[in-house]
Amino acid sequence: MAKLPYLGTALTNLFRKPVTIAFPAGEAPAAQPAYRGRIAFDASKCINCGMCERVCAPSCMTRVAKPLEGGEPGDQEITFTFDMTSCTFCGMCADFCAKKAITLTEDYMMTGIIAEDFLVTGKVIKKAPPKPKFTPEQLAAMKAAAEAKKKAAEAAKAAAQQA
Amino acid sequence: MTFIQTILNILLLPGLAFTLIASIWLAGVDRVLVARMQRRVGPSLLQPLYDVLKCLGKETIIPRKANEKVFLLAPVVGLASVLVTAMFLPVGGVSALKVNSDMVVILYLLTLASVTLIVGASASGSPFAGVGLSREMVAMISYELPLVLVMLTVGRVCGKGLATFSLSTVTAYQAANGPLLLNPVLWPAAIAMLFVIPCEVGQHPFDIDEAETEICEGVLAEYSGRPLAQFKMMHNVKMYVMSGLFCAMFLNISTGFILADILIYCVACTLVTFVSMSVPHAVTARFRVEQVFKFYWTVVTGCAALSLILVWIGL
Amino acid sequence: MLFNLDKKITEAIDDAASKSLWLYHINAGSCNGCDIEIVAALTPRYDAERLGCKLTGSPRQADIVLVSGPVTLQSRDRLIRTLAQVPEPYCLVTVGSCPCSGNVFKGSYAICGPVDKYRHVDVSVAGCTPKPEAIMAGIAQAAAILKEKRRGMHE
Amino acid sequence: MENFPILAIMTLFMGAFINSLAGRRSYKARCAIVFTTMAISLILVLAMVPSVMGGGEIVCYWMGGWAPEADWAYGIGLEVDALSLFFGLIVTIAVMISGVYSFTYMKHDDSQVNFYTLFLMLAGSVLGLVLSGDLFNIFVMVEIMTFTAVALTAFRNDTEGALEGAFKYLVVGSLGSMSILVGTILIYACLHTLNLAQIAQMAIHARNPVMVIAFGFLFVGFCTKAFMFPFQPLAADAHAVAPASISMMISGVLTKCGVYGLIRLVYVLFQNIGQTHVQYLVTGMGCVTMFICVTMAFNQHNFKRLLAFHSISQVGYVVTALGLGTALGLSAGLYHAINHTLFKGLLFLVAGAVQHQTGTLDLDELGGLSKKMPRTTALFLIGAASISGIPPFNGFASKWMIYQAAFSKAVNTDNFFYLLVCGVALITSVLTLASFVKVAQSAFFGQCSVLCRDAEDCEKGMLVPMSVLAVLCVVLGLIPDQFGTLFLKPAAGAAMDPGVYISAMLRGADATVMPAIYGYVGAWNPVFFIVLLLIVTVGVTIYSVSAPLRRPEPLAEGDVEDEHVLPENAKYEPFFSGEESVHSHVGGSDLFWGFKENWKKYFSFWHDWHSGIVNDYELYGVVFLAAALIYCMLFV
Amino acid sequence: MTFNYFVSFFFIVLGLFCIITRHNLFKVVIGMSVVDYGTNLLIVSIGASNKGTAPIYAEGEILPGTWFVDPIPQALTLTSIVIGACITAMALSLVIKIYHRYGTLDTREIRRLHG
Repeated sequence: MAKLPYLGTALTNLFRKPVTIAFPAGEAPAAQPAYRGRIAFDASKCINCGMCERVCAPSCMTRVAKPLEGGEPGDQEITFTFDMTSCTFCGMCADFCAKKAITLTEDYMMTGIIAEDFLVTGKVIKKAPPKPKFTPEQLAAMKAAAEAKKKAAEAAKAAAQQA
Repeated sequence: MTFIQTILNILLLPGLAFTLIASIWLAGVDRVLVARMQRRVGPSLLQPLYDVLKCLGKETIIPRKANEKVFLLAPVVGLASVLVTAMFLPVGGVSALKVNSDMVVILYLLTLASVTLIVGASASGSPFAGVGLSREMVAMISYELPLVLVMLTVGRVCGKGLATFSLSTVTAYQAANGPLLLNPVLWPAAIAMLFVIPCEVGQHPFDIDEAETEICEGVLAEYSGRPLAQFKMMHNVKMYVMSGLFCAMFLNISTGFILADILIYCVACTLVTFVSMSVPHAVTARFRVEQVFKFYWTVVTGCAALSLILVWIGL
Repeated sequence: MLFNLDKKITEAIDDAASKSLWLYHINAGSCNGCDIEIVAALTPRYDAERLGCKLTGSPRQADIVLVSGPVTLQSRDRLIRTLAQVPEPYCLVTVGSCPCSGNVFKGSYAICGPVDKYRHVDVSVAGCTPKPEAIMAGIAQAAAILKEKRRGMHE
Repeated sequence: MENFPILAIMTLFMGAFINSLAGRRSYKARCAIVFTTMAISLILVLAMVPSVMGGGEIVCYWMGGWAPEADWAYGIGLEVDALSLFFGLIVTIAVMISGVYSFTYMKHDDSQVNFYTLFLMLAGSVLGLVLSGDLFNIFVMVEIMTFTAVALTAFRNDTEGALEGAFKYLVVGSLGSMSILVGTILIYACLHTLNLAQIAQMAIHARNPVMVIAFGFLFVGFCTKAFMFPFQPLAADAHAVAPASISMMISGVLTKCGVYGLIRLVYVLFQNIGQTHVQYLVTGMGCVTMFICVTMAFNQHNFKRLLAFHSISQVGYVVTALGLGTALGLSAGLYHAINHTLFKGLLFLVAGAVQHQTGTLDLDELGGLSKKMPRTTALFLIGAASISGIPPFNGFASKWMIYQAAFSKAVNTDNFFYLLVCGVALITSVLTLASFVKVAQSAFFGQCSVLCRDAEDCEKGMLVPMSVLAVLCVVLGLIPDQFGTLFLKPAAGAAMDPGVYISAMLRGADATVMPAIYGYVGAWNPVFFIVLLLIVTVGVTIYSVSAPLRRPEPLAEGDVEDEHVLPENAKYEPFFSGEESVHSHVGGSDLFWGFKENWKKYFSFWHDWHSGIVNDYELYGVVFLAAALIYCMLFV
Repeated sequence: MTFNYFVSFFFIVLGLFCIITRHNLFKVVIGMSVVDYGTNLLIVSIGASNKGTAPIYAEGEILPGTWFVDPIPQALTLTSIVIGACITAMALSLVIKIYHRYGTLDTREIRRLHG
């Protein structure tokens, strides 16, 4: 009769502890250290450069910008929404993010019933760039004044050399 | 008194209630043991009960090509014939129904059970079921010969002269001089019977008729809901009947009082289920169709015939 | 019936609906990453059989239908036909991101959109190959939904 | 009471004669004549049952009043004891049913007058053979039987191979008749008498080689008529082409006459069933026939040819049971004989109905008839269940008795041969079940093939005889004990105890038959009915609690059943692993691959053995005749 | 008398040999009739004896010492001959029909029912 390679191991297994993890009972075991799980978006660091959106293959990100109602004009409130269901967890966005705003955590338990369970959102407040102290006209005027002063100084130096 | 006693016997002890509970218990133990042998936790012991109840809860779809009456009737007749077979098994010496030569009646009622599975499959009109029923028939042809030879051997040994086919004389003989398993001449027959059990029940290594991976649940491809529940229940009861038959034939230990006998009977059935159904399930892969036939008609029949010849020579 | 036995039995049946979950797996053009994860869930380490799970071969016996892969053009009709052949009550669970949104293949000519277009998805498990534990969590959620559906069926 | 036997036979022959005269006028007249003839002969035979079976009396009738003088019988006598009346019953019932069936079955054929004339002559000759008490009279009846059977086989000579089948049957059948004639003559040479009782009386003392050769010739002759091993291709060809009612007659009645001849030969004439070698010969023949015919039937394509091989394998069962020589064995054989006529007749009539409706008998082309012909399918299931020995039906009861007889014989004589017999018998019953599963799947269930789309259930004229047979099958399955005591014990007793037969015939004394003593046990008692009732209640409770049933809704307007169904509404289409469900009927020869694969060489050998050439069949017959003679010379 | 038996058995064996070996339908039928002749000769020669006379006598004149041949086998032979004739007639009509349908008389071609 064909030999039964696993008979021995099968019978000894009967008396050994099963290797099953207790997951549905206990809490989920941690993933491996560098596991690329759910995306965590640190809105404060983000500078809305759009690098992640350009690099994301499944384009699972959407950015919606709207003027911040409280702040000065030109302030923007950009809401980032990462759709976990269409993300491939490749980690490109995390690598390319200059500011390291996007990190992939080790949370892999991403099950949900409605679409909102899978959205990671973040609101980036983008201050309008500080107004330049001088308006362009003032700048032009200051520049002209500086030229004039420089010319006057050279004229005086030339006069002094001649004397 | 005897009429009520028989009714009670039929309804409670060796009859209906005991059979259903025992078959759920055996099926549950079988699944857990197979899991434990693969070092996994395995389902709860009542999993077969949950499966059957869940199937009752699902709607029954009658396929367009099926012949509705036979499609729905086959499972009922199958379950009924298997439950009637269970009535013949002597539980602790007491069997619900007694007929002179009931080993042949058991043989034929088991054939009837498989025939209803086959007729149900052919009535469902699906090509998968067609292939499945042809495999089931090949399985039946292959295990029928060794089963018959084992019955002839046991009948000859327990007959003392006038050979018998009836389990009551077999029980009496074993009560007198110990279970048959002890005398070495009958070991090949016991081994042959242990091999026959998984194929008769349709357990994993020999479940060529409802092979999920190959022919999409073969015989039961079109069954859902209530008929599927009855077929699954039939599968479980068959598991109990076959191991009970083995215990009745070979492991019939009868001490003084009834309760101890029944307990020993249950333990023996569980042991037989473990040895004959759980171990092959955990250890080997599924047989191919002609391998099943060749395996049964050479190896298993050889064992059975060997012990028959030894018995016949008068050892 | 006598001392509301039938209520007890229907109660038991509803309860059993969440304890015995027969999985039927449809591969709608997946890269087989999710398929091996589903099967991994049945291996000794994760052992989905504790929840009463068992892979079945025919949709007629399915309780939870696992769909993996973006619904490619070829597999669209087959998916719809197989889903139609599953008896009520059953849950549809999508494994991986492809069935939910088409993942990297979104917008390609060969994709017929997420599974949502064809039938309401009960539970979806995100992750480009979700871990077996995630799949088991998804199945556990589906079991609860299944019980509600079964109870809803006979109200 | 005296002249009932001759009246029964003569009404049939007179009916044939009158039918050929007055039958031409109209269909109605013809049916009336044929029906009354058959009814009269049936009533006459039934009238004899209470006195012969019950009272054990033996009816003797001397042709022309030539009663024996100085206890030497020189006239031709008809003797009806329990055994011949038992076979007479089988004959008349089968004749009645197949006659009624052929009224509607043959309605569209031409020259029906000749059909019924031949049919009634066949019935008359068969009844004559069974009731006659004279050896040469048996030979003449055998000749008429073969003659009419050949003519009726070739009746529809446009069907494929009808003439060829009839011709082969005639040629090799004449070999059988020749051996019966030579055997009779050799007996006459030794004992100078042709009367069965007289031969039985004197045969015991005359143990010379000529008698032994006569035994050999007669044995081979009756084996030919019963289509035993080397002669089974004849039956297969004859049945496949004959009209259904004639196939029922051939398989149900002609084979029984061969068996009757064997019983008379072995139990009454030579009374040498006691010798072990004769038992080996008869049981061996039975077993070989049983096994080879069932395996041959396994991969047939033609429905009727499959049934033909099965009918011979069941006759093999009967002959095996006879060969055991014990009282239980003989009564088991007789019981199986009548059961075989019933369920085999039913199956042949079902085959006729299928051919009548769909025009073909090829299992590969048929499929899904159960939707179109529900009642015929139900009757087929009853017939198939009883032939393969499923418990509640009659096949189970008689096969069970055969196993008991074989096994107890094996144990009493402590002889391993009968154990093999028991094993072969059980394996044959499983293979019978296998081939009827094949027929059920390929012809009746499964998907509806193009041929059966327009078939609808057959007329009442065909359904009534079939349902009568089905009812008899079920009834005989449920009352084995009562049937045993009423019919089997007297019949077996009459065969086992020839002394009474002899004394009644010669001295005309009224002798009572000593019933055969054997321990027999009931197969079915009332407790089973309670159990089945309980099981049904369990089933009903499950029904009331569980989920609803979804019957298939009609197809949406755009969908065509097998060509194109929209994926959305494919809920009730068969599961094709997602594909569109096309017509794919699994049936016919693509079943049982596992079994056929292992026995390829065996099947191809026997396929070539049945070469279909007349000369080969004749060669097999002659070789068998020679072997049988040598066996008899050496051992008997 | 034994010579008759040898001749009759020789005829039977010859007939059977002819049926077995000849592949032409007519020759098979001829073989069958030769077998019939053999059996008829056997039947007649069973009852015959050299010194017996024909079994016919007028009323009342059975003289002691006359020796009759046994009449019964002769009666049997009559029926046997009649039966042989019918069988041959039937066989020939079948052969004609087979020729019309199959177009050949060779038994090796007429084997549609086989296997």
